[in-house]
Amino acid sequence: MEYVSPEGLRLDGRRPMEMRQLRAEIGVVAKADGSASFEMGNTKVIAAVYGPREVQNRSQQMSDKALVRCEYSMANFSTGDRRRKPKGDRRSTEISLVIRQTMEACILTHLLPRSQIDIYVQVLQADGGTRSACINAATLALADAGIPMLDLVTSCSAGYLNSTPLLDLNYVEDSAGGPDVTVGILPKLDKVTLLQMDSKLPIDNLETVMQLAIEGCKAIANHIREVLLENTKELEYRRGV
Amino acid sequence: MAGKAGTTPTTYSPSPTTKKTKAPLFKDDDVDWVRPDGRGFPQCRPAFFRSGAVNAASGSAYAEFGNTKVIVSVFGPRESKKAMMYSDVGRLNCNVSYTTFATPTRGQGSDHKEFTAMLHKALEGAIMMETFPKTTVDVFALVLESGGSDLPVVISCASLALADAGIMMYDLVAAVSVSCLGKNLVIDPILEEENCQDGSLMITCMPSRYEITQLTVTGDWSTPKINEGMQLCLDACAKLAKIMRSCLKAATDSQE
Amino acid sequence: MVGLSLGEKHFIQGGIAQDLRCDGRKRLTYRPIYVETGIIPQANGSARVRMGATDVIASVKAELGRPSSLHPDKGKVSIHIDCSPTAEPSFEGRGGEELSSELSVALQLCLLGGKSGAGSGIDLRSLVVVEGKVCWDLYIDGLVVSSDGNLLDCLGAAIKAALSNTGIPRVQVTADPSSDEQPEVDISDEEFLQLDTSGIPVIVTLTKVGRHYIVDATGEEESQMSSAVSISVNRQGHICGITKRGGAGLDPSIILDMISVAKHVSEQLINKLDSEIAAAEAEEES
Amino acid sequence: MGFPNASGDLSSEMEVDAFRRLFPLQFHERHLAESIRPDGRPFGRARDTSIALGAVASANGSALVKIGSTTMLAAIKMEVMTPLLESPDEGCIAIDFHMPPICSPIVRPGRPAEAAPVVSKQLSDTIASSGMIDLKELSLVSGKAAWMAYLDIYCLNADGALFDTALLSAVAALSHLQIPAVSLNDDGKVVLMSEEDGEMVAKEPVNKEKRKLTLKSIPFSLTCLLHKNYILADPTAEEESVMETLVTIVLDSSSQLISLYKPGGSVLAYTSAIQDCVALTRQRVKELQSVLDEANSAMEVE
Repeated sequence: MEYVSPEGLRLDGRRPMEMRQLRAEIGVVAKADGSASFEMGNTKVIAAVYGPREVQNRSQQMSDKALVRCEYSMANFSTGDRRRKPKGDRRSTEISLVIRQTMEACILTHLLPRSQIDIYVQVLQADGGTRSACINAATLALADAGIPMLDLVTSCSAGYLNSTPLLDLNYVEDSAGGPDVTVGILPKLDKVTLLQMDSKLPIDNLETVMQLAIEGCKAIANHIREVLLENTKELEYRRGV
Repeated sequence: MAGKAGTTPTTYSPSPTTKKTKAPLFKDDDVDWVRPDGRGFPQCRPAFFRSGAVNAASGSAYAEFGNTKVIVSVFGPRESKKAMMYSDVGRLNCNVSYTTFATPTRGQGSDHKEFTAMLHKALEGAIMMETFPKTTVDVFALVLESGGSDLPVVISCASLALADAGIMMYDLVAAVSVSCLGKNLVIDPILEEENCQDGSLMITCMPSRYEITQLTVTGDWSTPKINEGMQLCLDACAKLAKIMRSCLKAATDSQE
Repeated sequence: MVGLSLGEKHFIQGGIAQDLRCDGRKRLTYRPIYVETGIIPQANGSARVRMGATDVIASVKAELGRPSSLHPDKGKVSIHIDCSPTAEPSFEGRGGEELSSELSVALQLCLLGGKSGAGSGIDLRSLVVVEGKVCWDLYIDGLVVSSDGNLLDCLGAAIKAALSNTGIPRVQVTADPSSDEQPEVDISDEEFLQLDTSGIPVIVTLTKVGRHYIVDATGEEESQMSSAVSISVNRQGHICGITKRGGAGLDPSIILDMISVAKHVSEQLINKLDSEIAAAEAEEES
Repeated sequence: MGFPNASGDLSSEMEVDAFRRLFPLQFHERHLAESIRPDGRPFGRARDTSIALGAVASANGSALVKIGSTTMLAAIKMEVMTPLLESPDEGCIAIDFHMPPICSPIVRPGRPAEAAPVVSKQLSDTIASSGMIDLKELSLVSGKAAWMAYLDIYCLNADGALFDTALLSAVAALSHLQIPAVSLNDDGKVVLMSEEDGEMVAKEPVNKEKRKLTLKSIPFSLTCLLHKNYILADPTAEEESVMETLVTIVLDSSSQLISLYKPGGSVLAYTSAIQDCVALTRQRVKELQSVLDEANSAMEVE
């Protein structure tokens, strides 16, 4: 199947290096300590952060740092075919773990000993790149909750189909069986914290695909920073400063 | 032979030969149709209760309304699960399950979550939870055979089992449902009637206190009809409670 | 969990007794309702409804299925609700299942009518393609994103909005339906049929706090309730379902009084909701 | 009540119930020394046994069996299946033993009792090895259709001797089983013949002759409890929990040994003890056979 037309357009009309439309909103769940929704094209996720708060299960308490937990769940209507998905299947356990490890690396957990931070991500619509969208939403929610972090973590995926590197794969491209590289970076420090890839990819191309994904991450970081800034300004305005 | 059961081929229960559509149970405006078991509309099936059916339990009861046969055991008050936090009032834990042969087609014999939740809600208002702090009372019901109005029978039977176990209650809980078929209200419907009902109303109440602990209504009801249905149920509940009370009395008399 | 001090509890109860609640509402006033439709493009219909900090999403998916042998002339509708842990940390893992199933059952009772389909808000007959052979199965999925009380009313409203937003593809029967074989059907991807949603009831939950009852209780108010009765009423003022929550017993006369209050409140709610849905639809189209 | 100062025998100082709960072993041993059991039975006697057939209207065959207060409900539902390739003219029986949470305080919802699968397996093995049922009788159309008999046994009240009661209820339900009359329709599917139009339909029922199973050699069992030199027949749950060594013996109606089962326990079962148990079982088989015959003839009278 042709994923990139001779004119250089992808199935959804994007160019190979083009990202889908980003939309982010802060404070979507009123009762959470921090929350955000993040959209990449048709992929839409919500993240809510509760904490830092008392550790629920005493035996997990750590005296030198905070406990970070994460749960990833998909809504029944999030995919094209309606399916009842049992909670805690392998895929969601794996993604929960990836998100938790990624976020844990950038939260300054040593500043919050004997406490617990819960990150809940809920996928409302899945159209490829849910992993990245979840990490981006979680970053925003953590920032909204005022949890100290080394830096924002942003994530983006890139693939390689029809011998063209493609940024931000959607579901159709993702399920084409080509390589799918998900990268998470700390943009200010310019460090990669997450790198996942499945399927085969010649080692020479990895560099370019990864670079593309990193560029994507940086673009997302800029967007997220703008959103946060705007949100802060709004808060400032409301306070009457 | 039975060892092969693990690799059981798919089975089906044979259906009746003639696929003729069954004559409808009643015709829309026909006021004088007869109920399949010959009862009058406001007439309940004869109710049979017996307490103390299971001797391993703290209290138990068996109820039989026509073909609906239910057995309920009560355990406790006993230690709550370890994971539970301290609570200065008691806990009520319910479970309703069906046998595999309870329904006309062979079922899985699994737990009935909806009924479990309903049973819990119907009973919690009647039990004096503060009399057994830190502990749990377990109410387990098994529907041996389903013949319609299963939930009301389970609830009434459970309250009898609670009384048999000596759990403090404000009053016995009696439950009755009515089905709306066309223009008629029929009380204590059987399975056939439930399958073609237009609406149903179930009341569980504490007759001596004249309080409703649980109420569910489905289908299209006008206000006067709700009034009528509720009154019908409340009257029947009062009668049912009398039968339940006499069953308890007989049990204590025989003990003495 | 709502952790309230004794003073806060008294404040809430006192306010309700004096017909002035914490957020300035009267006992029988709803919070503002925001409706957004068509938010899940993959579904046949979807809506998001917010009442204060309560935020729910409902989606409708239609699939072709076989009618049950008991009711060959009717389609099937099922409702399933999920509670996301984003709304409440205690919904993590399997923690939300109990509430999810309670809400699903209550919504089925209130919206789908009796077993024969009478009193159902959705005309099940309109879902049949070939009698006894092919019908539409509607799968209604709800998701609680954020919860601050009154989930049932909010979900009911979201389902009503999602159903008004639902387009069911027109179906052409190509093969001869008289034979015993399953007829072949051709699903159009251009023409859609709108569901008639005028008969779908709204759910009004009256929460009893002290001696009074209030509509649209917030989470804090719900923690003070002794019992709550959810009544679904359609446009004709007919009762389509009642469920009761909370343990305490109620006198039958109070229930009858609640029913009449609910009927009165439902009129305003239906009008308000209909205009919100219409506005949301208009916005989506523009 | 005074405070006991000697740690030895407290029985004279305590109420009977308290003694029974605190020192169950001593309580039972003192009974045994008097050659009587707490419920008043002599050692070798089993509890009263009753069988009620046809307790479940929605099943094809059913029985409610009580041994003492242990109560079990067995019911059979017949469904049609395509026979397995290796045995085209045989039906199948699937036996399942359930211990729902109502029957005993040790069972809780979602946490099934350990005993249930054990008894299930024992039952299937026993019924298979007894050769009681000829699976060929369950065949309808060779290679096309055969009966699958689902035999489900529910324990309603668990008070010892679970296997004995389960086996008896299974046997009783099988003897009560009425196989429905069926015929083949045009599609080769098996359909039920309803009573009223059975005459009018031209098709012959496929199983005209085979409406009841012939039970060849019926297995009966007795569980005995070995403690020191005593042999107690048909123990209650309390006796089972206090004294560990159980021996279950299954004999068929012609007193052939079908199976013998001794799950661990501290006391070694000597050959002589086993011999005694077999003798007790032999007596018991006669009793059970007559109880079953009575129940069956009572059904016929109706």
